[in-house]
Amino acid sequence: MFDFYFELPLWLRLVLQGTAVILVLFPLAAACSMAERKVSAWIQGRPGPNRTIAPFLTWIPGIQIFQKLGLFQLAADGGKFTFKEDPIPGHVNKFYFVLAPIASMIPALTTVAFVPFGAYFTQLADGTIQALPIALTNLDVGLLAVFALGSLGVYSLILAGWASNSKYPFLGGVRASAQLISYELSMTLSVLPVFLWVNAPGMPGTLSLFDVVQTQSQPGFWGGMWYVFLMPVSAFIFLVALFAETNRQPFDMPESEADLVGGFHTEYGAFKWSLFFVAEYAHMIVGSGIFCLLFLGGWNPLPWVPLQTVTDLIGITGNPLLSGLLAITLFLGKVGFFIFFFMWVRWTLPRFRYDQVMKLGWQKLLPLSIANLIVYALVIAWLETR
Amino acid sequence: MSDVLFHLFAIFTVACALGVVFNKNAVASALCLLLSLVGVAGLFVLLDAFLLAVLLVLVYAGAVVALFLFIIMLLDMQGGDRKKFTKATIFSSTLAGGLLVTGLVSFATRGQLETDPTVPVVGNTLRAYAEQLFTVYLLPVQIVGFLLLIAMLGVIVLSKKFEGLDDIK
Amino acid sequence: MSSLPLAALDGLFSVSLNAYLYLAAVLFAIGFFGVLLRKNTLVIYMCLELMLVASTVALVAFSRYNGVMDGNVFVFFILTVAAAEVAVGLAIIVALFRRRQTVQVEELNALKN
Amino acid sequence: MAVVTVERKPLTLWERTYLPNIAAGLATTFKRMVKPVETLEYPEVRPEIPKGYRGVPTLVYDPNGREKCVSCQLCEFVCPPKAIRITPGEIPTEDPNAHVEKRPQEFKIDMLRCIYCGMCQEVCPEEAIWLQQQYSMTGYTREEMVNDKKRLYELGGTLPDEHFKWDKKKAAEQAAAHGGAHH
Repeated sequence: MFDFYFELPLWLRLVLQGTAVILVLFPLAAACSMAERKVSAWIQGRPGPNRTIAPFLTWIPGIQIFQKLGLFQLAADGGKFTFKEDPIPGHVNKFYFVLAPIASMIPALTTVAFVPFGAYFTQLADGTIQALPIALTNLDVGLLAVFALGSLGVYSLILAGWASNSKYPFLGGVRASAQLISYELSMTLSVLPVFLWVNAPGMPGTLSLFDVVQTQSQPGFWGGMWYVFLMPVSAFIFLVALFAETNRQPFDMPESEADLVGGFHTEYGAFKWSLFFVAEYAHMIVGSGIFCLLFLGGWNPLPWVPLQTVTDLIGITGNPLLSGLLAITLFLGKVGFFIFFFMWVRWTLPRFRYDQVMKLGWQKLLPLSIANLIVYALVIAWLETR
Repeated sequence: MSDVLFHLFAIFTVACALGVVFNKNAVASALCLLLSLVGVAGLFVLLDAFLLAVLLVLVYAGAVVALFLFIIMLLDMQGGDRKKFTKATIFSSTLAGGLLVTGLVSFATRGQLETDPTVPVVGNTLRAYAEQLFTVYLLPVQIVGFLLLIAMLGVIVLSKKFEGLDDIK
Repeated sequence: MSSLPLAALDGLFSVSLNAYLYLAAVLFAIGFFGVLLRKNTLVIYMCLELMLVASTVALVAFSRYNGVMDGNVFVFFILTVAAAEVAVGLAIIVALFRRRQTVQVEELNALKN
Repeated sequence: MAVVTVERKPLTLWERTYLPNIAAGLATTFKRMVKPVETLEYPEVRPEIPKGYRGVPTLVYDPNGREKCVSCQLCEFVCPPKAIRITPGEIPTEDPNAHVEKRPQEFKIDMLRCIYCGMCQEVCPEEAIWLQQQYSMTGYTREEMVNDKKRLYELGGTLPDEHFKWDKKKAAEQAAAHGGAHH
């Protein structure tokens, strides 16, 4: 059915796949901004944006559902951001001022390349069923690549703060650089136990995110266990660090609407500002995706219930297309829940003060993650020698 | 195609490296360093050292350059060099740099180097690195770990405020 | 490990080792030139980093063309040492700035005469 | 006054992680989210105005259709922001309400100045000016925001009256005139 696709040259296929992922990610990030407004509204007992509708569409029956969900508001916002006047203040460093929002998109969109979205099953010649990843690249060092590229995201914030040539953005930029470096340490250390476990003798030696999911979809009690049950502390540290890395409340120090006006993007408006916004949501999506892959079994529907059990049950294991779609749906569902969780936490926890953020990062999370790593290293070593 | 990519990355890296040296603004220098490192990471990928490329970006581009930028902003320096370069400085440093290039290039060309492009790729897997690091290079690994610890202690001591010391000025 | 070897795109790994060595030499020389030329301590540090990176390029290239791992492993150590060096160096620069309010090497001449 | 020092119980280690409290907070916000919304869809759904609400000041008729205002100008006098302007007028003798003697020829309330204090209602001896339930006044020009007599009566309408003081006065006068003839 799709043979013609595999006959295309490799570079064209790569370009097409990349474009497809970006075309999915961009509206997804935009939809997150509307989800944010709706969830905020519901938590505060309001209906949220529910009025905007394109007048020439009102005749379609049932369109009111989309109106109530604010979908047209989203389109209107997008239109506004695109066509609104975009002034550049006179006191800024123009080149870097324009460069910063563009730079913010680069890590946001490239990290997606390393995230597998799902798996599909194909039957090999000898009759065995093999799972293959649905991803742009399945690098051996996938997770490290995501961390590496994700860590470049801080430059756009620093650059924006510095180029704005104004007090509050500058403070926001400085805070961003310090905060992101601090929490990157705990984040990286927190995933090490997972990879110690995955790379233990007898397991596939790899840093690939796909293989991490595969080790969570084995049969049996230990094989089907999600790592969130096996390593709750790791998952917790990763989650907290993820909040800090994506500048979400309660760690929104670089933005700090309360004390820094708008932090690094105070001087930005219109399209450039919306680029920062989309980049932040893209980071959230990718970060939640990584969390799901590492700790929540990726596209496996339930702990101890791998995807293949479900596909066997409804008889689509042999169908790459349907099994792949099911996997993607399950994965995106989990990611969607995490996006919701981000918003949920936003309206639950009060913001930290800046010194508290630093204290939490260096004096609490970092020792905790090191202790966690040592404990798991010892336990795994003990299990091996037993 | 890898030929073209090599030239692209090489030119990009060298141009950005020149940007580091010649930019008047320290922030612009740091950003050029960042781009230059990304170029080097691209070269590593061409050399099939994916792990090293990723580590270079993670450690250097992600942390070190961010630290540079943080310090530049913390010290809030206006511009880069306050004084103009003297002619003597420019002349002598160009001379020294030129001599170094000549020396290194002649050294690189004179040796009988194995440049067989059909050598199979070895050890771009994590496991290969790990085996090397924890068998042959175990002592260096421990020494480097110790060095990191000392560096951390040194930085903590350095960044403390010393009380009761008079300024040397 | 089946990650995309870029050389496979045209089935030929055609760049010679010397090309990488020239590049490393030029990068190293640029860093050296910068260290000599610039007056700002921070920029001098960046140029030092550039020299270290140039050496890693040479090491990785050697490693690749000789089919051994040692050069690649050395890059690990270089990266670690460079990170430690930057941390200590920047701490020194900050301490220096606190005391002297400048990072220009020409003004840091307390030991002169 | 005796000072009672309350011993604060030290937090346990589990409590000091703040995790139980964070979980409780998440539960609270989630409960809030599944509850129905508390806001009204304003232009379509109007809020229920409670009794005694002090909205826009209006003039009212009594149940017989008589303007209650006798243009005594007390409200104009008491109005703190001086929003009220009254032009008093005589009632011609052939009018059925001639016994009231006066009514306003023009009555203007500048809603750009009105502060909704309700003092006009408080001071009115005739209970003729009422702050009623109308709470949203809009207009495109300054002139539109000045309510004249016609508009004030439109807004006010008729309110029930228990006293009918002027009718009683008229009846008393008539009775007096009648009785005087008898005695």
